[in-house]
Amino acid sequence: MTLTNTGPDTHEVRPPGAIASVVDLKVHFQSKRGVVHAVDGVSFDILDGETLGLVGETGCGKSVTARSFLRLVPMPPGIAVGGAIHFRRRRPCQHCGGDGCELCDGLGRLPEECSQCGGPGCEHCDGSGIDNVDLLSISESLMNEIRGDRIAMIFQDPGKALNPGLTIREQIAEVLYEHRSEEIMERAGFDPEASNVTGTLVRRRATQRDRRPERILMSVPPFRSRRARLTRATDEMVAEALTETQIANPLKVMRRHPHELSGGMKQRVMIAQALACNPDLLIADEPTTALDVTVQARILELVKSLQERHQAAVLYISHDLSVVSQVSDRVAVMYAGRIAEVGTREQIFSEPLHPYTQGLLAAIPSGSHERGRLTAIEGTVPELIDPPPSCRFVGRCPYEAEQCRSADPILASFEPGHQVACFIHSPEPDSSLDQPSFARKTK
Amino acid sequence: MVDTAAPRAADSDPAPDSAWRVRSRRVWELTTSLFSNPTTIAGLVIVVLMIAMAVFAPLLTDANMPDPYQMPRDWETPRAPPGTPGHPLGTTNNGGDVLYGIIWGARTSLRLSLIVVSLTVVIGVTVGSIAGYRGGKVDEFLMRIVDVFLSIPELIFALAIAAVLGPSFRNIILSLAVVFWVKYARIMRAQVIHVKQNEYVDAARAIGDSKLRIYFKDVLPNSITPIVVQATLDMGNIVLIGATLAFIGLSEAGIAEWGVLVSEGQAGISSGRWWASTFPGLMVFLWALAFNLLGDGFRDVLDPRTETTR
Amino acid sequence: MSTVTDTESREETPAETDYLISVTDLAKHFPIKDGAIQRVVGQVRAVDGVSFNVKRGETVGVVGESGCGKTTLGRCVSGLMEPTAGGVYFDISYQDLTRLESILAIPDGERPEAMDADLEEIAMGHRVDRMKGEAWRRYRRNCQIVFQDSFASLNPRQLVNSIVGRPLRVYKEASGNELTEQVVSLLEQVGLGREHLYRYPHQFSGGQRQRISVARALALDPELVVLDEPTSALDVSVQAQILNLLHELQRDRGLAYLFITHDLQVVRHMADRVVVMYLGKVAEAGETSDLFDNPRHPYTEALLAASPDLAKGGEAMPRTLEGSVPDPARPPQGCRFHTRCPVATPICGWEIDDVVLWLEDHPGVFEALSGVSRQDAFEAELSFEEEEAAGKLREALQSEAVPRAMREAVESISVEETTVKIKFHPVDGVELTERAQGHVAACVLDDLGGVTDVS
Amino acid sequence: MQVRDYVLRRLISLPLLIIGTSIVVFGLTRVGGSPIGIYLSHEMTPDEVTEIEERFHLDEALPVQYFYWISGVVQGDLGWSGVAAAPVVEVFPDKLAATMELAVTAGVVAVVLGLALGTFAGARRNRMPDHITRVVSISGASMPLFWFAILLLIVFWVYLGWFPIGRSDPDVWASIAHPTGLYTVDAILAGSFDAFRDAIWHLVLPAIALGYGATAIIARMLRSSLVEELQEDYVDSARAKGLPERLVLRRHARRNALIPTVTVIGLTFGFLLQGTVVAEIIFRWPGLGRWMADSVLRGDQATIMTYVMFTSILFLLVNLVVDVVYAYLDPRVELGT
Repeated sequence: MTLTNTGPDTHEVRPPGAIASVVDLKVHFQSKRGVVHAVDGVSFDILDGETLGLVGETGCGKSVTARSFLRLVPMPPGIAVGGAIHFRRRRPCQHCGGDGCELCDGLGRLPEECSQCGGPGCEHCDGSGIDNVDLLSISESLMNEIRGDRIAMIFQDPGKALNPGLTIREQIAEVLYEHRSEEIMERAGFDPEASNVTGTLVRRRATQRDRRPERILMSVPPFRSRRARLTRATDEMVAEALTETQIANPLKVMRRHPHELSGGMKQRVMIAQALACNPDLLIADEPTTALDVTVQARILELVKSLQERHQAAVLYISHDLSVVSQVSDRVAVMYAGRIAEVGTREQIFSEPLHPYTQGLLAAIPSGSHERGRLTAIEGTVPELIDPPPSCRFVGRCPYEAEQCRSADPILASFEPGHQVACFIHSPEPDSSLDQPSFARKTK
Repeated sequence: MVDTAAPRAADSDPAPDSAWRVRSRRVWELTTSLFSNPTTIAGLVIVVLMIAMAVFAPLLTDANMPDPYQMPRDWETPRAPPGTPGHPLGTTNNGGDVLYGIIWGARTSLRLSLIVVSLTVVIGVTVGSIAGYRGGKVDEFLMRIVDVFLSIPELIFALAIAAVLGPSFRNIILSLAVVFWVKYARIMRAQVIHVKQNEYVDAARAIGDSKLRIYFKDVLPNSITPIVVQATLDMGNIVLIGATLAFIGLSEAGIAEWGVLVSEGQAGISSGRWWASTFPGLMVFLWALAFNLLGDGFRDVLDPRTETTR
Repeated sequence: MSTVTDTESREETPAETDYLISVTDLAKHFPIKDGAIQRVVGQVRAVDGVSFNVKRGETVGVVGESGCGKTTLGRCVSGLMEPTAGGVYFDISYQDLTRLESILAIPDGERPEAMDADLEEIAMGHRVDRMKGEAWRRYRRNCQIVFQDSFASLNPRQLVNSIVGRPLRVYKEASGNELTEQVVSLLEQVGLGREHLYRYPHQFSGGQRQRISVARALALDPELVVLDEPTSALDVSVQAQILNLLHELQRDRGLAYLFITHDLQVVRHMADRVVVMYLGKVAEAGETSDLFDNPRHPYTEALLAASPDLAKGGEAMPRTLEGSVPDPARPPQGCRFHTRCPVATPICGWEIDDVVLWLEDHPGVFEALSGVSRQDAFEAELSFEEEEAAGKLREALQSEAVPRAMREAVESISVEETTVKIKFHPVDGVELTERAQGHVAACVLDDLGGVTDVS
Repeated sequence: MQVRDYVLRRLISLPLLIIGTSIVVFGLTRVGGSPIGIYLSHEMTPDEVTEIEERFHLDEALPVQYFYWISGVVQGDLGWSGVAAAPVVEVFPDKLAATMELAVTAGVVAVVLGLALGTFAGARRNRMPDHITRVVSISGASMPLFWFAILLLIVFWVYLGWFPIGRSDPDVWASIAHPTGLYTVDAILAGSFDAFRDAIWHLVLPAIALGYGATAIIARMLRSSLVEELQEDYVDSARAKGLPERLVLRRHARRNALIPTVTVIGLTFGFLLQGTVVAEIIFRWPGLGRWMADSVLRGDQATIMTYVMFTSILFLLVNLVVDVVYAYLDPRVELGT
């Protein structure tokens, strides 16, 4: 990942940088029966503007990985054991203003300069000169700046992930107030900098920092009209966000409560809410699992088109390989808290290397299989309580060998862009649990 | 996190070879988890002490014959403060020994709560089960009755009943029984309605098992938990309300009952004789508290959500 | 709709089949209660006139999206629900069935006494919701069900041995050690073993629990097992295990399956014949291969297009359906699919509701709508607050703004200041018609031809 | 189902419930035998007795008697209170005012404190505030009111002498008019600070005694439902939007946690009502409760019937209001039976 001599001033076409790199992430859970190694040394990169599919079966730790990005794993019972998630914030490309040019590699955004050195490169940004924060260690306030603005998330069950008590408008307005208050105020024709009473009141409301007395004050003339202007501006923006997701008649939907909408509609609202601030990275955690096929198809279509338009990177988590095969550019296969294999879609689906990946692909039923001849992966997913230093796939693997039981394969590069953690492909075992990060490898 | 809640792979633990062994192990697991909680233990300890006190009352005191439930009167030393020889906790205005009252009061309370709880649970569970399991008109009818009963605040209802039946301890028991079954009927009905929608009930029907057997095998065992919890809590509440009724004066005067003692002592407090009502009242409080703690403990472990690793 | 069964018979000459299950015109409606005194204001037509048969040893798949009534159907077939109309007939001989159909062909009232007697007799002997005594016992033993949620379908307070052994106990098949041995052999047949006898359901993984459910279903050695989304809650690798298991069991015991699922890949893999349901009706039914290779109903086609399939790869994004499934309490006129159909024609049953629906998605006009007074489903007066809105609607209905088919379906439209009079050509429901050997579809188009692009 | 329909339905069932209650109450009192005792005196001749019996229809069949009673009640004839030695109707208003002043004060305090405690604890699960709240709520739930009240008396009246008992100081009472019978309100109307202070002074102890239990119940309920809500997905998605924890808690979790709490608050009202009986006895508070207690001991049926009927009707109404509030609070509520 050669980002060293990258800066807004150079016009050389930049190779796609990783917007986020997960490095040896370890998240465990305290349970009655011991420590569950839910995520146990996971490393991967998400490249600019790509869709990375993260597949795996129930309990493989994919959701935990995803939630770790926004620090949404409840602690306790969760335990952040180690690792880092490097996130490189972006800003609109000042050269093309977001439409995409060769400077920003058609992405419309450029990396922020390093907060320490501001470009030349220092040890803080290990010489790359670009902004780089570790999502696991930054302050809560900085985290809140990133949440919903730079990184947004779509949850599995839109029915549960939307607050049943608030209208759609209220819920989308929230995220705008939180991150786009200036824009709202400008639209409403207020000066965001204004320091007089009205200005302060308006600003505090637009950033939803207003307390009850202020709210009361805002509800009486002359402030009333100002509040109305603010509300109107917000409504506009909410409506726009909804229109983005092809919701007909957004003005009607805005006033609804979640339970009045169909599942597909709810998921659209979730997406609208997630993309309202045009994030650099969108995390989609099984966004279509709760939906019917026909609805799912439309949501997938929507996500894809929006992603192409916004040029945001997407981390698409799913248990369904066929879905992943439709949306993602690259795919990472997870098993029992580890990454089993990473590669481009073609690599994973046409020449899978890891026995587990092969097994998964073979297990999907279709007309072509002879009935009763599905190649199932025997056995069940191992319990992740204090797992022994061996390949996690031991016991279910058809090619199991001695060293698989004694040592732990590491994720090693097999061909360009294709890593696999299996001794068949990387002979010499490395018993240390600590995997060299795939991010470091590409630097 | 749902994602990590991988169910226990059954093969991981050694294969048990008899239902009995599994059941006993299950009971053991529940008990251990129950007493992993300090407050629950505290509750249990108090309960045990109280019951012991009730059971061994005749040994702890020389029973006041012929009727030990009547307070003995020591006319020589009325109004004696705590620490008086022979009266460690002092005496009441008319020479009732507070300690005796407390010990035999425990017996009275145990009697009260056991009778009322067993009665109300049986009635309530039966009515609730019928309503919930049969449904339809029967349900409608029973529930309207329940509604009427619920529309009068517990204590006031009991008060009215006891008033009508006349002041006596037996009538307190009766009135409480009349008031309290409703709660169980309601809980049970809700439970049954919820449980009978489970697919294991459908599966049993698909096998062709009889409605009655399905009730006893599938519905009842899976809906009883909250009843157990509620019953535990009520072991406390009933003494609480019973004592209140007695305090108001709905039991015979002069019996060894905590509420009665408190009201007897009440007269003295203006002139500084605090002990006669303080100690018996404290007992009521401890009794109720103990069963509340225990009930909470039960709720935590018996709650199906914590039970199955779903 | 006798078409299906006729074809059955034709393919089954010379030895005409006795059907294990014959569903004739089955309907199950759930009342909607509303208002202060909870009176019934409508019916959710979960299943609304479905017919098909299941032969011994075959697998019939039922596919459809949530709310299409497939689960309700399964519950009716397995005798857990009483149908509102029509019936499920168990183990009915070919003669009886043909007799039954000839009787049912004549509407109630017009039948002669004798026929009603016949009907009664057949019902008592074969109709699931009428059978008594021995007949019922036979049915009950021979029709079992496996549910999707393996947690909810196993009593959490019973041990595996009593769960699996229960059917045997109910029918006094065995007791004591013998019972235990039988349970063990059942467990072994589903890939579990003696070591699992004394465990609680929650100690197993999803796949294992599903195996236990299967074992219980097989305890009485039934002829038919209704599988209601048996693998939907499982991971692919485990799903494969269960599907293989189900197949082996079928092969060894000559079981018949009614396989209910939303997953087309699974059904394609498992079923001999498939019934596609939409909004409580059968959209299409036929031999699996035939139905998948050339679907005759646009809905089937859409489902196929939408269901993600590795074979398709990610390149071609599937063609997708507009709108959402209509309210089953007031299903669309004509073809129930016409509201979402990509190839809808003017004769598909366009109605007033479609206009209202369209209005809702078009701000400006909709807000002005003050009332709709229906003559019938096809004719109504829409009144607006102001004339100009009414005008707008008229224009819209005659412009590109609405689907061509809908536009052409309008018989007459007139505006009197603020009210719009609209009348569509009335249309009856679309019947299933035969397209090929045992392949029926309910669509006005004989051939989807040009529009077909199923990968 | 529409909220309107729901309310309608509840309104329909309300009179039925009231009638049901009245039957229960009437039947109950008659189990204890004829209420004639109150009207009798020793020097009455048998004829006079029968005369009285006829006057009060006590010779009729029970259903008929019920009818007479109910029609009397409807016309505002609640019978004669032996205890107050006056018609029930005449005594009732003042006593009611006294009780309401007490109960409402206690209720308001309980709700405010309870909600505060509950939020505090729920938001800081398994930390100090939570444990404190747990102690408060459990002890509150098992605290015998009659004992707690006496403790308060012993400490604050007998020993410290900070607070008085009774309802007001006679001189202060005489100093102002009492149009409403709510002494605090009267004092404000009369603009007399002393009277107001006096009223409050007398309210403090009974209000604390009465409010403690209710506070406990409310706090406990809000705490547990808040803990539940905080585990919901939408809370995470609110965090994922970058909302500060304050907003996540207030706007999202607590708002939904309040919904079930409202029901409990309604039930708490019954708890307060029955509490007044004991509280009024101990603090010599001249309200309905104390009157009821005396009547119970003296078999004053008219009063008992009136009191029970009245409280249950009040209780029903409050819960009706609560349910309606609930319905409005929770947009997704499907108001079935």
